Amino acid sequence: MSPDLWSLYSLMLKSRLFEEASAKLWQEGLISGEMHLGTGEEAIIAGVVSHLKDGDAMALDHRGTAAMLMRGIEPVSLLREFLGYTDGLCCGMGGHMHLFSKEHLVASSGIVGSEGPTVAGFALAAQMLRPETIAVAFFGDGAMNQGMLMESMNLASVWKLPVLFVCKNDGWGITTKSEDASGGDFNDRARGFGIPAVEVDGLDVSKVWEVSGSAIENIRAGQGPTFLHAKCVHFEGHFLGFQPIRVVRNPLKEMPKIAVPLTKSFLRIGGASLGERIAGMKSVMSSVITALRDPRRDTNNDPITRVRAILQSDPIRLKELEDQLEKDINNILRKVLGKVQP
Amino acid sequence: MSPDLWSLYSLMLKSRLFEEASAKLWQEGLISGEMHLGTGEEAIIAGVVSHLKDGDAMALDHRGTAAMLMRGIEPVSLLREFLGYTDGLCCGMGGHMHLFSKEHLVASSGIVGSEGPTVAGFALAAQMLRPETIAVAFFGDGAMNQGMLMESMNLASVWKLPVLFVCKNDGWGITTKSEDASGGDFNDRARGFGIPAVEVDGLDVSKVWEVSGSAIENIRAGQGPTFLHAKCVHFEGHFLGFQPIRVVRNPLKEMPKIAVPLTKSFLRIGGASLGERIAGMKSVMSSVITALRDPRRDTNNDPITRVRAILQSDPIRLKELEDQLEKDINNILRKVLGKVQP
Amino acid sequence: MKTMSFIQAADDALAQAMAENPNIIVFGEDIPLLRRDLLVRFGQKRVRGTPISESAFLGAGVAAAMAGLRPVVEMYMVDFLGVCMDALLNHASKIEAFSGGKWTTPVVVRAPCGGGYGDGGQHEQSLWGMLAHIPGLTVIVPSTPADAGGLMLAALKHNGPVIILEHKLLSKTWLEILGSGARETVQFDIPDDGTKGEVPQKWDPIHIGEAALRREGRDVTIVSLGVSVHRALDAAKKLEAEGISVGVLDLRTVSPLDKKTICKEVKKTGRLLVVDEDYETFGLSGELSAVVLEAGITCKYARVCTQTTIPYNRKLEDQVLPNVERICASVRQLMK
Amino acid sequence: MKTMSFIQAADDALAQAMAENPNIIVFGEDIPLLRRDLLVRFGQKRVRGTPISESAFLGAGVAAAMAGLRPVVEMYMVDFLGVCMDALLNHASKIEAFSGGKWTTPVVVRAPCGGGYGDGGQHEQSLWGMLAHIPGLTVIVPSTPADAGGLMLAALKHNGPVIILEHKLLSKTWLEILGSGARETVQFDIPDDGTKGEVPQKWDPIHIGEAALRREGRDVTIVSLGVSVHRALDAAKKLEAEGISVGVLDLRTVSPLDKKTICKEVKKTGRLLVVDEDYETFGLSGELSAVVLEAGITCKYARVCTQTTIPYNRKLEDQVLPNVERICASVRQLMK
Ligand SMILES: Cc1ncc(C[n+]2csc(CCOP(=O)(O)OP(=O)(O)O)c2C)c(N)n1
Ligand SMILES: Cc1ncc(C[n+]2csc(CCOP(=O)(O)OP(=O)(O)O)c2C)c(N)n1
Ligand SMILES: [Mg+2]
Ligand SMILES: [Mg+2]
Repeated sequence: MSPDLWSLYSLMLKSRLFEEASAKLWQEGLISGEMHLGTGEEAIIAGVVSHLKDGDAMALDHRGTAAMLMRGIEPVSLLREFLGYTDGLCCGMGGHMHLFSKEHLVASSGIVGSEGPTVAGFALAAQMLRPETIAVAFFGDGAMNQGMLMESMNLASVWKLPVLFVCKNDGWGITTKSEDASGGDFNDRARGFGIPAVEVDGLDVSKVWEVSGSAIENIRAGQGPTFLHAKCVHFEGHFLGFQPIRVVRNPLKEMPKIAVPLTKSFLRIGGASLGERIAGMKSVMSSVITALRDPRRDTNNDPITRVRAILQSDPIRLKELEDQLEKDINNILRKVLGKVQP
Repeated sequence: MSPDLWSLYSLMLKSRLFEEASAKLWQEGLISGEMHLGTGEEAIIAGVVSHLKDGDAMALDHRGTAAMLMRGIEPVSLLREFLGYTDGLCCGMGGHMHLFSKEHLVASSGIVGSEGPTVAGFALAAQMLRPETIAVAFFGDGAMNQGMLMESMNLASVWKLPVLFVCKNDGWGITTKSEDASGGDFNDRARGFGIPAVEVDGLDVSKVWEVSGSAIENIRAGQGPTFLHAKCVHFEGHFLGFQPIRVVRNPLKEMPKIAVPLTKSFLRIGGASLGERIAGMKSVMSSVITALRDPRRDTNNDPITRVRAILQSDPIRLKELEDQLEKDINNILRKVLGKVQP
Repeated sequence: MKTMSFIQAADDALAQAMAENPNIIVFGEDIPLLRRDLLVRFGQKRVRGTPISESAFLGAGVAAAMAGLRPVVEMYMVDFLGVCMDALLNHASKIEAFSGGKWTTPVVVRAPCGGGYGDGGQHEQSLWGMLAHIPGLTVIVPSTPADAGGLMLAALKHNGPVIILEHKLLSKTWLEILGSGARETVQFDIPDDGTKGEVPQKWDPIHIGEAALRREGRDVTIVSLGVSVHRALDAAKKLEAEGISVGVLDLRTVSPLDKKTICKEVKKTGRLLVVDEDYETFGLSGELSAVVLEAGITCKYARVCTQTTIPYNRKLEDQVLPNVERICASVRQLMK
Repeated sequence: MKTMSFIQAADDALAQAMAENPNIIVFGEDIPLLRRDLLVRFGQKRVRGTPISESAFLGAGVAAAMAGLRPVVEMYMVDFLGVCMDALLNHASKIEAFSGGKWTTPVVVRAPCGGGYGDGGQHEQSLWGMLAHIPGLTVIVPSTPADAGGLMLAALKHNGPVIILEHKLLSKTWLEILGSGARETVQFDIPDDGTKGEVPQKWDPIHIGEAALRREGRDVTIVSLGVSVHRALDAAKKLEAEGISVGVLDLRTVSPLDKKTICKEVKKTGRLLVVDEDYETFGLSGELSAVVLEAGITCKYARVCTQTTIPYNRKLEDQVLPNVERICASVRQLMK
């Protein structure tokens, strides 16, 4: 079987437009708190979620919007939840880090790694109550070091639970590089729990679709969990207003705020040797420079551009689809903002 | 270098005699609570601990007596601690699951897996304050599934901490078989964190000594942690008075206590199908039968017998050593029981 | 009438519920052995052993409850909740609120608690005060076989997370496993009325949040729970001989508290003594004083609780845990 | 006189201590970025980033303290202690007791806490009541820059585990990171006196366990801490216009409590109002009522706390957290 690129693209673009619209509302101060976008990881979500069926469950982390949307949760109620409205998906009680839909068996959490226990519990219920249904967890590379996620991989392995563990590896946990925080190799870790591991290019939605399709088939057949490892890039960095991204976008404004106290502290009497100070200064500077060279600036890393390039062979259909999606999003926005909060 | 079998044997036998003496006191009701012996794992402890030097630290679990003793902690104060005396090692406040010696940098805990964070902290202090010193953690196969231990292996890996992680795998976590609780392979797990793994026969003290010797050398040289995996058998089962062992030792007395309520429940109306009940009954019975066939009954699994067989080539020296150790233990007992608790 | 031991009663009520509701499953470490009687009746799928991975399996219990099962998750001891508190603090207790009331987490967590048998400070805690601090959790501490069964059934019918703490001194099984199984040389101060008692022919749920007045008293009201109820009753008998009339109210449920009954009883006597095996500060004993003060009741107040880490030494341990002597002394002080 | 922001003050005191004591190290997630000013002065060995493995690195902090270092362990938020409570509950707080007083665990745990910026119920908790329930922990909640620095220094000199909870509304850094950094379209109810204030030229430790009377009052004594102190002061000003004289006592340390000062102040007014952003039940507000009752003080009592999981919706959130209106209403009620 080969993927239907049109529907995958449609899912991805809709999610992108929806999240960009949300970002604007956040910027305008209508959405409070931390807001983590999934822009850049749409290929992973779309590739996996399009295999899900009724009765399948999902455990999401702090970056759950794309998966909720692609799973078919009503966009208006989702966005009204972001706005904190009492008729939002969770009556304004959860917000964008705590999105829940009982109907779709989807739960999110702001606690890194808790997708592990949650997906294990969903899968246990699937195993006992709904034969051939499965549970999927989406989480990041940072979560791989949280004990409860590792425990859950082991539990899923010994109980042969129908789980797809999806690690969306963007190489970062906030400002910490994955390689500075994680020893060894994630695929080896999964195998160390007796779980087969598959790695796939997370920017290529066809590949994700194929690989996760066959993994999910095995899982439905009762063969126990699989670990899917997919690399991607988050365009907005960790969350909206992320400092390193701000530095990238407006170095003249942001750098002095960082550099002045840094230099003062560097020069203060008492503390490490000059050599160590210089090494420390270099390391701070190199994170800034890394940020400037950030892969997030490179549109080649955009999974949507990639799949679009293929679909351009049919420009008329493409335009139609894109126009339609834009209209849809505008409609959603109108509905969302039109109604005043009760 | 080859090991000094005489001193290793002496360490092991002293520990065995000491623990057997403690077991008697426990049996007499002089020691309260749960008491976990290390009888059967002496080769692992002796092989590792004899490489330790001043400034090295240890993190122990609920089965810490042997390691404390072999590390040189005063036996009288140790045993007086078991008895809860206020002049015991911890003034009677800790007991045999919570043994601490600041002087020797040794800490124990009754929380399975907490040796991980503890050894990481000890090793961090070693790295920063005491060059070339190391920290060792002893824990069981069951602890391998506790998140904080896994997290700590990763932390030790990325911080290149001087840690030797020693997994004493007796195949059991209380009454749960290791293979029912652990997916994959422990060595692979360690490697998945970027930690080299070495497996060794935990009944063979020479091998343990050799393997841990070269591992510790690497660790002292700043090459980061190593995982040492050694299988062994615990003669008394999980702790003193362990039910499966009681069944083995006195089936006529213990079986009815188990079988009568079991059969009653098996026969009650409402519940699983007959087939499932029979399967359940079989599984319970098979754990009992496993217990009857328990490797713990087989003295071939005794690391002390093994090394003793080699030393028998010099029977006079052997007798002298054994007489001396027996005398030592009797002296300890006299000192311990002679003094009345203040 | 039928009599049962404390754990028999809890397990029997659980079995009754399991026979009625096929979605009830039980899991935890060593459960195939510890609940073998349930295993042979309900099968290996519904009675499961777990790895020593409390965060994973407690969190899985919460999620399984959300997805249609009715899990009873067993902890080896309440002390070990330290490694997996997140599942209760940030998930079980909050998801109903987060989902706007649309999704509940009806999980039952069962954990042995309490001291008095010399296991040391990491294995003898009570911690109900800590758990009850979290809005959204129901916390139950039974003191008799009848309550252990009736409240178990109520927990299994409650549409939210419930934690049942079972005191080890009330359970022969635990004591035999943990300290006395192979020897007859140790003795613990076991309250007979708590370990064995009358139970109904068929279990009915006991209303959650209802305290039980175990003894009427005119001079002092002791509010207590778990094993301490029995200590309080013993003390009350002793004090009767001195002419002091002491009432004993057994909370049974820590959260929610039966404020009405508490206030009624304290108002009668004007003297409140809290006897609580949990840590003294920032817990149940404080909350009870707030409850009466909020109700505008003026009373004399004292508490007999555990003030420090529990010592291993048996004598020190008995002094640190609430005991009859400390209770009597406190009552006498209140009478001054 | 010198002025500093809240976090500047805490970091400045920390830097002063680090310059004096080479054994002080700082670690936690993203610390190389969050404490970059310390990093360039004290080097990469002493200012470290960790994996998202709270159990491992908090437990490691406890053990490192035992082995001679003086670790400051940073949690991203106090809410995340749920995944690693064991390190505090069963280790940091107990090892001094277990070792017969021979071995201490002088670790400082630093965690942002508190709500008021719309991050939802898993990221805005206070939890000091839960932490203070554990014997052996010292829990500090500063409300001004001067206290943030002085108490940080005291924590670093204390021979036992100390937890310092820093309210996010008092920290420009946190608010800019978490919600307002890239936009000027949001506004939070930030107490100016808490976010910026006078600090000494050189830091001296502030005695742990000493409350500070922020305002004298004759009619009602408000006992509070953290951001709520500022809410209470605002309320007191408002009530003054109504002719009600309200005193405000800032606890600064939750455990140990400054019982003497609390009792002295409450005795003066005969009315105690606890204003506490932590959960209402089984926590600080209850403990304070027990403290006054134990001292035999008769008083009217009320509390303004957080009663439920904190809602995401900003309006609901502001109603659930203690605010000036609720405080005023409660004071008026007490005056009836
Ligand atoms: C237990 C816990 N620790 C720390 C945090 C703070 N935190 C939120 S997101 C995050 C980084 C997560 O990184 P990753 O899992 O790679 O996901 P990504 O954000 O990169 O998608 C951290 C540390 C948290 N929410 N929960
Ligand atoms: C966190 C935690 N969970 C559960 C327990 C109860 N418990 C004590 S020892 C033990 C089994 C440990 O097995 P293993 O690590 O293999 O060590 P062994 O006893 O076999 O030497 C368990 C489950 C505990 N002490 N701590
Ligand atoms: Mg990431
Ligand atoms: Mg084992």
